[in-house]
Amino acid sequence: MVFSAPVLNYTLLSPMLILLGGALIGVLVEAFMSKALRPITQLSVTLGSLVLALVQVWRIRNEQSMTAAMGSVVIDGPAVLLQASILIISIISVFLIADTEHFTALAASLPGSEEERHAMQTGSQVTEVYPLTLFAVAGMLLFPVSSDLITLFVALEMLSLPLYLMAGLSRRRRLASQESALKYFLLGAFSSAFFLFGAAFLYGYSASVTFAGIRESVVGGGGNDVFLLIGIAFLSVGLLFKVGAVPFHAWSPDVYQGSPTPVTAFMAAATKVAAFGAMLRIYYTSFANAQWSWTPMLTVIAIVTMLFGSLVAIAQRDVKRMLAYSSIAHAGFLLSGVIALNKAGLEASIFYLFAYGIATVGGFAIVTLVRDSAGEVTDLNRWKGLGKRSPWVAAAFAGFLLSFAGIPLTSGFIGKFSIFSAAYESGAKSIVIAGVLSSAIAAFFYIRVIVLMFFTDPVEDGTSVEIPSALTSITVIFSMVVTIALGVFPAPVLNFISDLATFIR
Amino acid sequence: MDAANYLYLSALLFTIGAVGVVVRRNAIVVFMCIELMLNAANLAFVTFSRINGDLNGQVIAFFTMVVAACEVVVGLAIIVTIYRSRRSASVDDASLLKR
Amino acid sequence: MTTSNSLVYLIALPLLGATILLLAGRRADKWGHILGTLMSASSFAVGLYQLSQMLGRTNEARPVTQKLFEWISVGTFNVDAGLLLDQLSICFVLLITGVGTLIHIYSISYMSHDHDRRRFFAYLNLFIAAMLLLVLGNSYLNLYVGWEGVGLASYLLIGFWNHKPAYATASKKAFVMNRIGDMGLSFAIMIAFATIGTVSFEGIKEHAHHTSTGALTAIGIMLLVAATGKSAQFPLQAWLGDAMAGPTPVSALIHAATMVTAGVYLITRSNFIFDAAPTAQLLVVIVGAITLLFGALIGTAKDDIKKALAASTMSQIGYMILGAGLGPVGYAFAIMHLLTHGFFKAGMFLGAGSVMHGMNDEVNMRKYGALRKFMPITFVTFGLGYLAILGVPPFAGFYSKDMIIETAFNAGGIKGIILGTVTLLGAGITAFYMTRVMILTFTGKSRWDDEAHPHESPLLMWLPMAILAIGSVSSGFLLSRGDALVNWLAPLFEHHGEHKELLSPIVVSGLALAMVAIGVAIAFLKYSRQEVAAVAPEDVSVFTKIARQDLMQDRFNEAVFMRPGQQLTQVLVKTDEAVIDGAVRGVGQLAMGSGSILRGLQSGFVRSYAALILVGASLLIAAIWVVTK
Amino acid sequence: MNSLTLLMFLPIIGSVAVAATPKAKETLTKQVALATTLIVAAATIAIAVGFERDNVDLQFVEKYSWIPSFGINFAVGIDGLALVLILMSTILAPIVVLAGWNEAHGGRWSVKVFYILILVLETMMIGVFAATDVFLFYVIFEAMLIPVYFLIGGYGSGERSAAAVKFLIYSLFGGLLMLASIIALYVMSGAQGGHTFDLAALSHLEMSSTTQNFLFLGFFIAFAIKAPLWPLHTWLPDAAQSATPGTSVLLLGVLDKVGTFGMIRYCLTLFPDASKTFTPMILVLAVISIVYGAFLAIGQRDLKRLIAFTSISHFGFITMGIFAMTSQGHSGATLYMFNHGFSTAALFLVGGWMISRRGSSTIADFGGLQRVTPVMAWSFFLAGMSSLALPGMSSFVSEFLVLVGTFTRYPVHSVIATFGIVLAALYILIPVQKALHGPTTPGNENLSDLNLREKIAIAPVIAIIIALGFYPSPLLKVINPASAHVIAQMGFTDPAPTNGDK
Repeated sequence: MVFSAPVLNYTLLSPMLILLGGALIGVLVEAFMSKALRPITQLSVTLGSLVLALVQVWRIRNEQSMTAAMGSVVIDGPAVLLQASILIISIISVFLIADTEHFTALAASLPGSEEERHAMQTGSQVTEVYPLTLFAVAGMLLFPVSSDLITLFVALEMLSLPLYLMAGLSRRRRLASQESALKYFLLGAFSSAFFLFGAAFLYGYSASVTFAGIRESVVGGGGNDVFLLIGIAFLSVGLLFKVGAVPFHAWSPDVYQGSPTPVTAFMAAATKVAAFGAMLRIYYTSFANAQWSWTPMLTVIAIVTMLFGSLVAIAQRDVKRMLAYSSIAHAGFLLSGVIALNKAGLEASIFYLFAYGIATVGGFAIVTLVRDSAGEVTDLNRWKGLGKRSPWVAAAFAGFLLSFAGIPLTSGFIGKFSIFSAAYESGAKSIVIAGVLSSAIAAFFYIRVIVLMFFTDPVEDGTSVEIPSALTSITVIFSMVVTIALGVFPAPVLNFISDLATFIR
Repeated sequence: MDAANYLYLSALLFTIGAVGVVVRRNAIVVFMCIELMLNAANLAFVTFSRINGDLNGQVIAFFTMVVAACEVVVGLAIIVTIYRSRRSASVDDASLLKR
Repeated sequence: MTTSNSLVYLIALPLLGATILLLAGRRADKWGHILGTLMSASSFAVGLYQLSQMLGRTNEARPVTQKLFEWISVGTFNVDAGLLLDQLSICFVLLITGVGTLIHIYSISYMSHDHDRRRFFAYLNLFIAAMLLLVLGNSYLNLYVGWEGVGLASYLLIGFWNHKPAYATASKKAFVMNRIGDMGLSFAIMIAFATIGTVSFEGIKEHAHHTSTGALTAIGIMLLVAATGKSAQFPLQAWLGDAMAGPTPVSALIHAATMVTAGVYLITRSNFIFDAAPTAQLLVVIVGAITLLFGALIGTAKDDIKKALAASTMSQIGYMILGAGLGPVGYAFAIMHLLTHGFFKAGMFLGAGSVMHGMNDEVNMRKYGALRKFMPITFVTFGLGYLAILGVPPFAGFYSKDMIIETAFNAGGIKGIILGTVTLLGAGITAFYMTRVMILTFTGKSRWDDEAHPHESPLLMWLPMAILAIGSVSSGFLLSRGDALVNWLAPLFEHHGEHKELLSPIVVSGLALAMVAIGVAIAFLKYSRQEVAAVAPEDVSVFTKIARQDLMQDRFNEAVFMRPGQQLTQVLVKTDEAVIDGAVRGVGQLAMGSGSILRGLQSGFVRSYAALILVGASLLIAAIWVVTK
Repeated sequence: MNSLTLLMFLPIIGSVAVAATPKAKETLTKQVALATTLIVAAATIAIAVGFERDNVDLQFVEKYSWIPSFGINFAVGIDGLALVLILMSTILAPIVVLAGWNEAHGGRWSVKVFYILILVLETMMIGVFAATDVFLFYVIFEAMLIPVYFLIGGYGSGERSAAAVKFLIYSLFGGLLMLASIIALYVMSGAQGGHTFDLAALSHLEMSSTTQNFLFLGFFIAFAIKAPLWPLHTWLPDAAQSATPGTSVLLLGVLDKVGTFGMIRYCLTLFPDASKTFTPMILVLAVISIVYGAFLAIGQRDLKRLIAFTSISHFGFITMGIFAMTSQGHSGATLYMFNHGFSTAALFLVGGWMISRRGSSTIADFGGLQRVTPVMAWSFFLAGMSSLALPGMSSFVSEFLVLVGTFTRYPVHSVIATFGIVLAALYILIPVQKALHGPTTPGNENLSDLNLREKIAIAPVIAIIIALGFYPSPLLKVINPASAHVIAQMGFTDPAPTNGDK
């Protein structure tokens, strides 16, 4: 037996490696650096690694390789696009995370304990959230570029585990925050068990763990179809859980609400990109030829998800929960890109993911600004008259909502148009109709929020809008600019995506 | 012995685990049920490894164990924190966030 | 055909007057009435000039046209703003501008105390312009503009004192009922375009002989509907009585002499249609017959002098419509009666105005009496008009009305007998109620209110009355001498074979005079021999009660159209709110409701979430199983 | 030549100028806005002068690549139909600004925002009629909702936010249905020779009749909501009741025309066969709208709602004329769109002045205005006469053309619709009687008559109404070729005179 050393293409893997390196440095900083210097150091390290990784992604944008890590990782156009999207979203999310106001000073302390109070008074903020973020981003980068089941599973856990912890770091309403961490963790682990079980059956079906191997078996036929189908079904459970599709969505409203808002922003935007990226890759490459078996199932899920998300969002009274249900509805829209199974669908999905991710971070960034003495105010009734008090903040939020609603001249419209036309092209007319219907329903609650902000008189209950920090401002402004720019003049980005978006198999 | 029987066993274990998650209240027990599901998956991997005649499945099983260990670390941390805050490890008590 | 560039001045002058007076506002208060009168008079002068020109040409060359500009042109639908002055329209032009000018003059004095006199003259000028357009338009669509234009002027003038709610309602009623008639005109035009492909008089006349009777009948009936609206004929007659809300000169000009006769003009103008559509013609006759009795009967019970005269107008126009419905032999007589009626009825209305002027605007004849001594000129002019309407020879009505009665008898067969009888009966009733008006107003004892100080009207008022009285006396003779009018109009109408005479003219005249005598006698017995109550007695016959209520016309309209219409409106308003908007809101509530229900799935318990995942996974397996099988 | 694009962006440039004015100087803000709209109106007239009216092709055509990967162009061009509607919009704009000089003061936001919204809206109004790219049209069609939404919700009165939401949701719903159809067109164009949104190219797509029917409905429902056709009309009375008069003018006068414009430009052009299939149904809806709108108008107690319902009736006429498929009906409908813009403007503006003076929009609160405020009363009366299509007013020409054009092919519909003219007399004369006639009701004695600014604003409207009533030829000459072109494309010819089948 010849034991050959693994050959790794470090250039292609560098974005992930940089992040992991940064994360490790962060851990060391957390352990050894003096408390006073920690926040700024952590922030610099984190941003530095993210920017560096982004630069690396840019440099490898025209590379294509199946063998970056012995066949476990594939770097191609979509990989670059998705990684770049994740990194950009992460960077602007980190700007939000940098506002320590949202995070508990000492996660290990009991809520309301003397210990916690002491930590707060002395300003000794622990900053573990930065390395956790980097680990999660590294996992997210790996998730859509994995090309075998092991890597995929590891990446899934790598992105999930830090997020479980981050969900529990909120400074206010700590019990709820911890509860959201617990829920996220238990359900996440539960779904990853399904994922793993499905992976086992795929391995059993094809005798291979690589996507290419599975694809060959599907194309060639001959394997035990039952294994394939169980595999696809259970693997899908894990993926659909991550994207928040009905009926695997239940965690997201609770977790979105309980988590510190910057984490929610990061999680909502970046996780969606990563999970859909992985989903697109595996469905477009490995499962493409078994289309007959999963298209009906995904179609039904997509339709149910769109309608469910839109309908329940109407009944929400909390802005974060509303955005969570909105994100469920958007998962439904995005699923139509998976179902489309054509190049247009892939391009549209990537554009949609990027546009939606940016707008989502922007939207949650606004949520972080609306506060009273006890922290963020997420009760929608207390957002009344926001447009009067802070017209610009309210206008920006309205802009993001309009983008979510898919109103023309925002990025959301281009995304919706492109993804629905891709789905229609593939013959999934029912999805288009359901999509249109649920968009109409969804418009209702987006507009209701606009009404609350602009057309309702303010209530005097101490709700006010924080003057945004420089970093938060950058996030909001950047998101707004991108949202509008992609709506008015999307051609460069669409062309860029179009040039790159082809999976190599 | 027919390798398929191991698959049935694996499926049974998985089902037991899944049902356990739904019916048990204690967070630790719920978590153990999940571990049971992971191990059912491991069993399936190993069985398929045997059926397919390669080592990939067994390798994955090792990976899974490592990952499961990581999960334990994170999971226990969360559960312990919750327990300390609430003096209860019942998952039903943690239901502040709803609707 | 002769063309002219000056026809437009007929219309343009009064229209200019109206525009100046309306735009100038209060600045024109001092001289507005003079300008208005001048404009009307100059239009009359243009009319006279046109007549003189026309007289100088041969029959065939008499019609004059003027194309102003292309009005509407889409595809094959081409309508020019074009005018046509022929033997028929010149009669109307002179009547409108002539009587119109007299009434302008009258109004200078009559309205002198009204601080809105300028506005009144503006409306009068507007009316003159619209009425001239009505009779001068060379197509049905041009006529339609004038048709609705006079409706507007009538609306404005009836509602001139619209701060009184009843007057405002009267004007609205007139407009709406006229619009029903106008709708008929619209239909006629549409049918004409769809079947014949043109809406001009000339074009339709040219094509009428190879157009189906069905289409022509339809057009004819619709034109009749239009005529009933504008001319207050049955069944659209109900507005005329209320229209007396307008200042009396208006009643004289619009609701007696000119506008209400537009229906007669329309039917006469459309002779080429009616001649080829016997059914429509028959309907015209029937409408005329019904209305002449209807109006006459109402007239017998009215105590309001203007309303009595209005009922008389309705009845007299019934004669004209009937005449026009009798075909080529009747057109000229209808027009002749129209012209003579224009004189005597306008004169009587002005007389009524003069009486009111002297009696503090009192209109109730039961509060008049013995005014002969106080208003001699009014009495004489009114009396001449009275004689004219009765048809006493040699006054104007004798010539025109008798010709219609005679033509009616000669219509042939049972139709002729019925029509002749009806017209005779009408003459008798007319004699009765007109005598009643005379007696109640001018003779007997005074039944005035205390503050009444009757006096004769000033020159500017009695002069027009006098001139009109001269017309009442002489016009019939002049127009019928040597069949002047008949021959004048003859080139316009097609001639059918000889009509056989059922009764000789002498007999008809005799019968008519006998009927008149009976009517006068009854009235004399009833009102001159007995004391007239100053307050209308309540213990009267059912017939009188019904006649006082205009033969239930308003009750009928209210019960059959207005109330159901109002109820329908209310139902629709509620339906819109509850059903249609309700459905919309229902969809919204359905969405919100299902959202709230589905929201319940989010119980907050992690185990239920896990169960959901488990169920989902099972469903996926099941679904895939189904797909595979 | 890029005159259309320039015209389109002129108002936007003006809005930048408005934004640059200091907040304290509200009059300056208004003056800048007024100047901008006047310049735009003048520029439109200049374009109209250069328009070759016998040329049925699109003119002033411009095309710039916008989103090449979807085959989307920024493509504009006008024919007679578009020109007439753009003219109407840009002439109405300065009138609205001048008439509603103080409208912005009761709003939630500053005067500046009001005029910025108005000017942005004007850009979109021009663009929506000029667009020849379906995607561009859709984008503007939907984006237009936003400024109107804020204009109603921010500067309106009463239940303004509810009305604004209802308006927006209704319109969005329709728009989304249209989006589905547009997506289908886009995909089909891809399968038949490359993705495109070019209107001319899309009109040549091959598709099954079922597909065509569904896609037609997607477009038509969107337009039927916009134009409000019964039974999709219920948003309009609420919106009109709450919006400021100026906004209502733009909403009913211009925005709703996008619906009827769209029926001609998109429904008929893209789906000729489906249009024919649905014509019977649409004509019935149109006739119902005419009669129903009129009855509802009669039954209203609120002046603004009343005007809104009259418009529903009028839009029934327009729709009927469009689908009658005769040159008279079609040209009449187009002319009707133009005329309705001005007659509704007159009603709303004068009605708005009455309401703002009296502080109430309930008709019963007025009374005897003719004696107190004669000029205002006259203006309202003339506007009403125009609304009931009195001959001599511009709306008569168009209404009659629609009726006569419909009659030649669908006599029954036309006959029923004609009853609308009697109802029109009622719905105008009832408020005229209640508000202008009768004794002056207490509280109205001291109302002031129109001031000079208001007179200047209303005078051109009334002048246009009357002038076009007597001399509509200049417009008809522009409209006729465009209408004839559409009719011919649809394969229709005017019915020949039947001579009663003899």
